[in-house]
Amino acid sequence: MTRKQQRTALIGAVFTVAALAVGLTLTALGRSVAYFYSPSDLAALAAPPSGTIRLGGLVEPGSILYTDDKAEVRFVVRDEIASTPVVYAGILPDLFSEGEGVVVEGRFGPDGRLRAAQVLAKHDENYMPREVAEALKKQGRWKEGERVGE
Amino acid sequence: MRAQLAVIGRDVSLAFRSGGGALHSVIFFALAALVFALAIGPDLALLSGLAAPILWAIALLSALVSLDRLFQADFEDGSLDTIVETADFLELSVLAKSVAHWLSAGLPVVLAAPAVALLLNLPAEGYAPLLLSLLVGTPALSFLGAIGAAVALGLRRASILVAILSGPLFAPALIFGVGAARAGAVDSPQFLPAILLLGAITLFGALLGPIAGAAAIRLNMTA
Amino acid sequence: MSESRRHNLGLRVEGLAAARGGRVIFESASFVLEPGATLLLKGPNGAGKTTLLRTLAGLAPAARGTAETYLDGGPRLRLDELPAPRPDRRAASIYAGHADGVKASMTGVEHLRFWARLYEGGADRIEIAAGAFDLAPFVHLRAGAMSAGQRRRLGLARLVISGKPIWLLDEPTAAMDAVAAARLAALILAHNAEGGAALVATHDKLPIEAPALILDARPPAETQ
Amino acid sequence: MSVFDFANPERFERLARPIAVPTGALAAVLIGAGLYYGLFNSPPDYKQGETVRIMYVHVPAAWMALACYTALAAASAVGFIWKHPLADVAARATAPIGAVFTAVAIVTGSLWGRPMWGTWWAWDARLTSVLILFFLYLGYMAVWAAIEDKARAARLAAIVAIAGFINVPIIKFSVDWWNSLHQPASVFRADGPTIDGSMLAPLLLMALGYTVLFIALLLASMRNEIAARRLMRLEGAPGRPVSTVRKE
Repeated sequence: MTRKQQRTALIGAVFTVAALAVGLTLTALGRSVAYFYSPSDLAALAAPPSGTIRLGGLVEPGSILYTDDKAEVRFVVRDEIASTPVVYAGILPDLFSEGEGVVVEGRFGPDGRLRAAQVLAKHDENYMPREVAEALKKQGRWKEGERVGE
Repeated sequence: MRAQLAVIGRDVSLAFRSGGGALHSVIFFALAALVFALAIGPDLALLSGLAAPILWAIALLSALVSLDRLFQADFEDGSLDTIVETADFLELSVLAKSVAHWLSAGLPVVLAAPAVALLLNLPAEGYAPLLLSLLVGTPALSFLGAIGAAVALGLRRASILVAILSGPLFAPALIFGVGAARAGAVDSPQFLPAILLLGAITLFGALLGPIAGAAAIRLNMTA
Repeated sequence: MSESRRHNLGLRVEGLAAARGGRVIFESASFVLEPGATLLLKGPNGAGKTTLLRTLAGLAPAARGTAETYLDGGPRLRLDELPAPRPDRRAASIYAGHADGVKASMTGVEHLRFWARLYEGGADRIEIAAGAFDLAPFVHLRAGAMSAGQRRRLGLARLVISGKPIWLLDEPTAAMDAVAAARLAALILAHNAEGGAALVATHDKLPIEAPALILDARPPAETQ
Repeated sequence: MSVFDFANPERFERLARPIAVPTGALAAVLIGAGLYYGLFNSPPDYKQGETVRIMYVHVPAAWMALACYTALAAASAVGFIWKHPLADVAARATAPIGAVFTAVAIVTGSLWGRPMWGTWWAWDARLTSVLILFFLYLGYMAVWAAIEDKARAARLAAIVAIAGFINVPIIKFSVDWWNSLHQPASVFRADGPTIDGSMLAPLLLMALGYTVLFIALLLASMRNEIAARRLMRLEGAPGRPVSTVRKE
């Protein structure tokens, strides 16, 4: 082979490898699911995963229950399809409330409840003054939790 | 291509004889596992849950500790001149050096991984996905590590610079490697996409590493 | 063009300048290294002998100027049309520097075989190389067990194995005794007889009569 | 060509000197105004309350962190391909500024995360990729620091910057895989900003202030570097060759 042919072959090889890498990426993306579990992901599994997992979703309104001594809190994280019960002993972040997004890290107890080691509040990308939020609510244009937990 | 195969043959043969790097990589790998196990303490359940990530992290570290010698040894004894002047495309020779590095530092670690995994109490169902992820992902470390090794060529404090430069580039392989190893252990649907992406990273590294590495070596060959 | 000649490639250098660390080492170097000729490269330490040799070998970049190989009496061909390995500078020349280019844990034989594969198709020349440098007494030792002079002879054996027409040698006689230096001189002359060219940086230890290329260091007063 | 061609840097100096001080002053005014509106004269968020004010420092710093790395890689590419000395100087000067913006984004983000998310730090996609970006800056600066010969350092650092830049989307993508605690973009999005005008105005004011500050710092740093190199040139006289070549 002349040098010119060698160079052409090499460039061809580079493009083939690059195309292969892109192909693998696209195939993987076609199959990928979000890397933390949603309640419906968990419901689809045969058995709850054994190690520490992350669960993301919305706090189901009306599900927050404190134990009498306030040492523990129980709540349910849900999405459109399924829900997962969570128990947590610790300080909750300011933004934690009913209908809001949360990310919970922990492992499943024998009772099928996720025992959270950490509860993180996920806040949405909407920023506005209080008056604007109230005005929107009044006008019925309020989109509670719509983008949260996507 | 024959020149590149000759380089691979020489490097691998050098690594597996006494005083070569292959054994050192495996010893370092086992020692690093010991350090993690001692630091975590006697909680076997905790260790078992962390086994796959620890194995990936120490595989990455053992690749890193041998990377600073990748071109440095040849640079010091003058054989890098010989390799450069016989290379029609220096990129191919850098690729060959990376392949040799993986065969002599990466592959032995992958082969030692099951034994070390035993010490870390990896659950039985975790072995196959862990080994597959190491096999697919560790070549990316040798490819991308060639960039730092080539840039730091000839410097006195080369090893620390190689680590600083390689760390960020290794992050994706580590993330998907651990992801695949963990997902495979619980039969999660995440396994396949993670391992495919890991393969994509290795292929991408096989392009970027030699191109950037060869550019850096050309600059550093100036006496 | 004589039939007996293996090589007929020369090196034409025009207006070559090289810089290192932001300092110009030399500039406007112009000379021709003809096929079958030897040029000695002389000058004090730091004058840039190594820089010149490495620049010619294609191992270091030139700041300005050109260094081209030419075919003696042959047609001028475009480089990218020639079969590989291409006869441009790097493919046509072999550089042997201060370091021997040998690995302490490899034996002499392993080195010769490695170079034969590296330089593609030089396997038949292993015997010739071993004879030329009288490697037989120590060729089965690891390089780490050889003396400095033996390692140097082993390292230079790749000149013969490579079959390259242009030899660029940087202090090849370092660590050599008088016998070995005489052997090397004879080998260079034999290379010349085959049409090969050599540019040799040396401090008069090489018993060879040849024209010299001188690198003069400027006196300090003149550098400002 | 490894010897610096000083024609361009001299023209740069003539252009940069008169605008250096005004740019610095403009940056101070813009950032001062942005901080005043952001911290004292804008409404608290309906949900986050007063804590939202960290946004005015944090978000533009994060933008600058990315913008500076893009500028760094672009200048490196110009310096590497066309061997333009001014591009090398610009790339080198950009790195520490970008690193500081990145550090500001990380620290203020951490301060914001504590009350809002309930943690100082989470190994979440956005946070991790910005931290890696910070290490890319440090690696780039380490190459400059480690290599004595500045012409070679420029080219090697450029290789590091470009390789890092090609990797940035991959790093970003890989950490996205972890899924994000961090909220999605509020300003740069297809369906328009999801941030109220009364908060967007000070945010953009701060962003403009940071950009002008970047330019002011860049000019100052580049002028310093060029002056230092000119001094070195006077001392070392690299323009004259060490040796002459003659044939006997």
